[in-house]
Amino acid sequence: MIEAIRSAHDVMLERDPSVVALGQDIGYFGGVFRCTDGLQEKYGEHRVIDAPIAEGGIIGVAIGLGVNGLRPVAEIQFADYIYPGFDQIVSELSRLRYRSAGEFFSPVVIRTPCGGGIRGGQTHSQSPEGIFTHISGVKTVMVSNPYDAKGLLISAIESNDPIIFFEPKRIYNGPFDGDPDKPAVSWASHPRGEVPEGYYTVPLDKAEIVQSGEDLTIITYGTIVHVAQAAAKAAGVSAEIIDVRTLMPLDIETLRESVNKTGRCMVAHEATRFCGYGAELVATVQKECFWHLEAPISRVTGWDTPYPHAFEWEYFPVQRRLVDGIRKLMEVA
Amino acid sequence: MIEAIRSAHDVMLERDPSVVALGQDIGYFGGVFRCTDGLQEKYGEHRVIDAPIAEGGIIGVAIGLGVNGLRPVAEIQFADYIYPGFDQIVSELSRLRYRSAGEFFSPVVIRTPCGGGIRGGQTHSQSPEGIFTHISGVKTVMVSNPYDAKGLLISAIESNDPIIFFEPKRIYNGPFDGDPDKPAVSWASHPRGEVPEGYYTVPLDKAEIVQSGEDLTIITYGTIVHVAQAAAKAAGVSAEIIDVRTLMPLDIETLRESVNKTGRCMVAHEATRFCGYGAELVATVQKECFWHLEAPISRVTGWDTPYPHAFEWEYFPVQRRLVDGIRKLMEVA
Amino acid sequence: MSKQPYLHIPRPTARPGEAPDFSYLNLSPAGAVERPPIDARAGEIEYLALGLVRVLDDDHVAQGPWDPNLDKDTLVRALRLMVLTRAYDDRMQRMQRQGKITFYMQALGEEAVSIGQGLAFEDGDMMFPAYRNQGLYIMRDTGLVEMMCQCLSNSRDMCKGRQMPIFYQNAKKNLFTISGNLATQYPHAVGWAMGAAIKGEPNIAASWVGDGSTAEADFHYALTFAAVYNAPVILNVTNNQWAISTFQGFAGGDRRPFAARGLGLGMPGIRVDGNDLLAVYAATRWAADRARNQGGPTLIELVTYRGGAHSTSDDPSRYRPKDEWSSFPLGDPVDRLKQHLVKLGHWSEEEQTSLEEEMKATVSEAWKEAVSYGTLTEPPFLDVSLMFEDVFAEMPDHLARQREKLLRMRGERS
Amino acid sequence: MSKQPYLHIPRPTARPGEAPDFSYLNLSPAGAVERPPIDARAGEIEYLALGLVRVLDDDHVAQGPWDPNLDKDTLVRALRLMVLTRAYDDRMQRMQRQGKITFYMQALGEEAVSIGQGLAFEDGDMMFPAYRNQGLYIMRDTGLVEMMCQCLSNSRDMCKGRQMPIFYQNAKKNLFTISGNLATQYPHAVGWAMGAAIKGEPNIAASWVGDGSTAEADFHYALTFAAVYNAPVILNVTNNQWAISTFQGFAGGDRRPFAARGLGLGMPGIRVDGNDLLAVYAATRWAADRARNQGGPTLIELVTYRGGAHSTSDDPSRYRPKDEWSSFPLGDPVDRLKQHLVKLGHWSEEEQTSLEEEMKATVSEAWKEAVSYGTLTEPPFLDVSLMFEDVFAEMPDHLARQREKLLRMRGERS
Ligand SMILES: Cc1ncc(C[n+]2csc(CCOP(=O)(O)OP(=O)(O)O)c2C)c(N)n1
Ligand SMILES: Cc1ncc(C[n+]2csc(CCOP(=O)(O)OP(=O)(O)O)c2C)c(N)n1
Ligand SMILES: [Mg+2]
Ligand SMILES: [Mg+2]
Repeated sequence: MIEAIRSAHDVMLERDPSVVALGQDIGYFGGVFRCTDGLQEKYGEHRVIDAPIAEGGIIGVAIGLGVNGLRPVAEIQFADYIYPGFDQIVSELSRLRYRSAGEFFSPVVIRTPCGGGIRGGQTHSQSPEGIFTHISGVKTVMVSNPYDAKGLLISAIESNDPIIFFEPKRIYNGPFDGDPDKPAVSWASHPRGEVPEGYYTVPLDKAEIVQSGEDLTIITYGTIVHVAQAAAKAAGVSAEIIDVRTLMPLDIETLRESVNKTGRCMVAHEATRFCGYGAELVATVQKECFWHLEAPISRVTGWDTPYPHAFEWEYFPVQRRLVDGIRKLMEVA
Repeated sequence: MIEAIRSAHDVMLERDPSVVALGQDIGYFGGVFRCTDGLQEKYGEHRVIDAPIAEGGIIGVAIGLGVNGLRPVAEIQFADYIYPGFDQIVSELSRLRYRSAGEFFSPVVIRTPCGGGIRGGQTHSQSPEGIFTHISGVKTVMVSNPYDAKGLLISAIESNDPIIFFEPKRIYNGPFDGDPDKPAVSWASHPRGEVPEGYYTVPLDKAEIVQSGEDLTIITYGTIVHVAQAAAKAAGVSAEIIDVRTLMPLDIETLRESVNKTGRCMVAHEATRFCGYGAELVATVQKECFWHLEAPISRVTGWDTPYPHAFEWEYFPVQRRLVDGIRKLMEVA
Repeated sequence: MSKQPYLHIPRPTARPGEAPDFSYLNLSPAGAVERPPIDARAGEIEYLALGLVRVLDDDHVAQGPWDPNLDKDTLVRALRLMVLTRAYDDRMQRMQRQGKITFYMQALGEEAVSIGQGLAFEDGDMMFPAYRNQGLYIMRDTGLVEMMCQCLSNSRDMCKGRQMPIFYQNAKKNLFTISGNLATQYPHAVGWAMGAAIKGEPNIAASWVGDGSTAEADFHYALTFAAVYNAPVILNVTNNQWAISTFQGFAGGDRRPFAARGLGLGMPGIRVDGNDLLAVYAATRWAADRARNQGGPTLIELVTYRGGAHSTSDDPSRYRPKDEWSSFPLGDPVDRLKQHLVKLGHWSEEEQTSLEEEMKATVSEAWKEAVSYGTLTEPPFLDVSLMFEDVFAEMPDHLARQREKLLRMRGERS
Repeated sequence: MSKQPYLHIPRPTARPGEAPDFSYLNLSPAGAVERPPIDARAGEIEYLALGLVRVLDDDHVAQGPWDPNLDKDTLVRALRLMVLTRAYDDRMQRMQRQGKITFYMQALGEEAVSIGQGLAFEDGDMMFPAYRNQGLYIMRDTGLVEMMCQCLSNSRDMCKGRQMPIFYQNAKKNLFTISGNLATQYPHAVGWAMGAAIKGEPNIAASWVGDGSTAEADFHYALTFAAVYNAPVILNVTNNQWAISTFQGFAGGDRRPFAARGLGLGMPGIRVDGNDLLAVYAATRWAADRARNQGGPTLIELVTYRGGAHSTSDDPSRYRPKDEWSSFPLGDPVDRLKQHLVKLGHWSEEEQTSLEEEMKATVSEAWKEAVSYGTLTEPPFLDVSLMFEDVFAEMPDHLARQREKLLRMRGERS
């Protein structure tokens, strides 16, 4: 997925001279996850810019670059470090167009690696998407595979709306089925692991039905897409699995159709549960599909604690927890 | 309610020499909403401290004061200005106890006026509670009347957990029934408008059944508690109205019992809808009360836009919108 | 260990009932501060941050190397703009008192900041103002009617009802949208300036914050990024001595001038008599020329005084002497420029009186027109469905549905 | 308008394959910088921020007014602590490479910062360290075994498995819990110091950040609050020239020393040879004495070099010359103190060798004990229900339910 993200930058830096990337260590070094490797050399230090360690400054300055006609792609090194930039995101980036009645806007994309599963402890593992999806004026995306990552990032860079773009770092190098005891696999054999070379886009307002099924619907995104697939298989059910992809705005139609069909719904994510993004999914689905629901919608998520280093796999919604959740959901008469 | 809040400070500054208050304009001036009026004169400028205009600094420094054994009560002048302090709240205040296995903690209370209805426009009207309720390690409170405000604030100051304490500024001077055309009323005639003089507490983990009823349950908090009461009356239904008060941790029992009894549930708040606190209420209630629900749980909230100055009363969940919501909910066969 | 530990709490020199005391202000006489070449090295011109650049002396005569030698037309234009700004403020303040608008903030006593600095920029330079820079919008011909309509949130409001009064914008004239959140515009200006440099365009950016707002993170971010990338930007601190009820000492202003805040980053600072239009213009012009010649950023502190209340929600008599302004040693910027023009023989008291009348009339006329486009309580009103627009470039489904719902409830859709 | 607009991008003096070049470092000879009295006015001692306080000269002899005249025992103790820190780092780095711990960060080359400064404080002074201050934990007797157990997240982990390796704490010894978020501890230190002053207690606080971290908001907040309230706090910047792959110029360090950052707020700064234990001690002691006598805050910049990789996740050969450290003009702090002791006749190469052996053995022993309490993969493990504790003072119902759920699923509850 790293190569897909790098390629999206490459394509857009090439196509559009107004695209600039900025962030800590992204220039000469190519990024701590190497998502911008070689791009400063290729496009120059005015297009791929190393930034001071000041997330609020990076976002504030990116807004100014955007107001001046550029298309900034800002990297926040870890999603856990996006909070110093929170005020600029909420009070400025998300509000410029509205408060100026369209006279001003700034098409900033903020990319940031999120999620756990790499023994990063509580300050390198967070999934704060649910904080951003509540903010009016900013779109939020979380990717689950290389093909989407590239296509969605290109769409995001081309969009005139500000976008928070989450990249689950656990699946940078390959999908993860939620069983930490299995050896890591690469993207090579995944159907969406292959990334076309040039320009293509994936739309910013469509969820993806990853697999269709009849017994229940699993609504998820990011790393857990892969866990859900493995869990459904292990549980031996015919699950319809939906990768939300763009969390805000939400593609309600796809959810509604699926749950109306299956009558059962499980929502799964890695973030903490209370007031997490899953709460909105549940609230929306119960409203849209109430008369078709055969069981309460259930949530399988991270616990409502920080992400502990030692208990990473007890915290993470591992395959076993999803299997458990699926079984319980199917048991409801 | 201002006097109640002032009194809570007064009682605690008097009782406990480790209590200190800090914030912009709270000292000599007594606060822009006068919640600390006269307290610097009474307790000295080392107990009631005027602070620089730096919300992140105020919270960061309050954490340090707390680590040194003091009990800081920090005022953020408007909830809309809490975001520069977001990183210190999320990454430090909420995490100190956990990450140090209890060796360190800081019992900071952050008080802040929230909500609209005073023509404050988008930067003096926000209700960001749903952002904080998602953060593990911090408790979130929103008050709806003077009695609770004083009792909950005293509990918050005495608590060893960090607490975000929201005060809906629209009801600082009197309850508001959600009809902007009616003249303002004072707290004098409200059953909870009277505040005992000395020390008392209201527990930090209990919702309050504001009125009991049979037809439906309205779960709400803050200003909308009053709007809901008026709306239920106007709609001519027997509504059970629950004031959540402490949003995190949530008193699930009270909600469960009520909705299991009434079979219908409406959630109402002023904040934007998508991923707002109401989503969690819906998700929780649908899970706990699924087999008793006779209709989908509905939400009446602020729209998913910033709070516009001109359309304040079109944005605010006014009485009429709640009446409408109640009727629709009761119509479901 | 000898002294007892003790927390220092800054205290203003005078509180209500006490005699005003501005002895803390370090004043240089007019003409006393040297004017270096624009390519002087930052390390050599630190004195600019510590002294006080002044041109007009006590007799209203221009003195010394910073005298910009402005011609009569420019000086009269500046005076007219300052008087207009004051007349506008006066009217709007009264309209708020009468309940016609919900809120207002005057720039009373600080008019030379926006007008003097505004005159020093090129049209293509991008301004990121604070809320007390209405003078910039006035001088860049935003139109009084347009500005009033914004304050009225009426059918012609440039913000389509979305902002409180005074949060103007004017993209055509390179005036950014004002934010209610203090200091957030500072890094935007730096980013904009970096963008101009990246594109190789000659325009520079400027931004303003108040003394109190320098404590915010965005002040630090802006200075850091500006210094690191040598961005062509002018960062201004309008030090009007007060931040609501707290005096400038609560932002650290009683130890060192705000102009010195960038010195530790190698960013030059200039401390200017903010009520001396000539000095304000000259310092800004110097910094603009420097920025346009790869000289990078400058921090300018404009020493002035907030003559009025913080806003219409404020009552300054609670925290400062009522007569503080009249004792302010740098006087009133309008009066000082007028006196200078009189001294030069370009102006008379009569002309001043008729100018004030003229501006009052202009404002009155504009007000009449503005209210004809409605107020918050009188039609014509803005279309309520505007509430849902401009959240995004295109309206997503959920907002369209919410709009439908609201309109249906209001009976405007079936 | 003459020069072409151009955005300046800071560049280090050397990249991989190029010859190291430290000509940018402004060095004073040992003994050259004056030592003012601790009650000197901030404005009079700005030179301290611009020069470089050094005691040990090129011949390893102590020179000038900053010589703290430490006795032999103290010097040997300092040397032992530095050698121990290095031995600890070396072992832990290798244990990470062998997969025993998940992550590690060395302080290689920077040992004099923690040890030299740590020696200058009183036990009651509160430390708010950054992640490269393991030396502070070592010198305040946290215990190597305890520290290793933290890194191992094992059954005896002081953090109960909640933090990555190296994020120690030690409340009993007044060492705050280290954060993964850069610079957040800075305002905590200021708040703690304010608290001490409010309570009238004589203790002071100290905190550390790296050069790169000075760009964060918390750096600004801390300096502002410290200056406004004259808080008894020492704020330290460990300038090890690099912040992961970006050199200190990306934090504005190539224009002005970091020690100068507070000058604009009236806060004294001292720039110190961070590899000269005597200078580090002396400057810190001066600032501590000043703080304890109502002199308020001091910003200390410790000029040093990050001898190793940023962390075990980093590969510095990608962005800086491999031999940069060996060309660093301020040398190696361990070697310099050793040479000084040898010069004084207090020490010999043989003693050094045996000290190094001894420390290596001490560390080995500690490691053996530490792993006996388990590792991430070998029992004994921490009880998984600890995951739900300490989120709050008392466990709320929802966490108790989540704990039940997890335990039930793991078959540990029925
Ligand atoms: C982030 C933020 N914090 C607090 C406020 C509330 N507030 C509005 S104006 C003001 C005082 C600002 O003082 P100063 O910067 O000196 O500007 P002045 O009003 O004197 O022009 C405060 C605290 C705000 N608008 N934004
Ligand atoms: C808020 C935040 N942003 C980014 C990071 C990622 N990060 C960890 S260390 C580091 C470099 C810090 O450099 P410096 O402050 O010079 O300290 P040093 O590592 O050199 O000791 C970065 C960017 C972080 N931990 N926290
Ligand atoms: Mg001010
Ligand atoms: Mg460093």
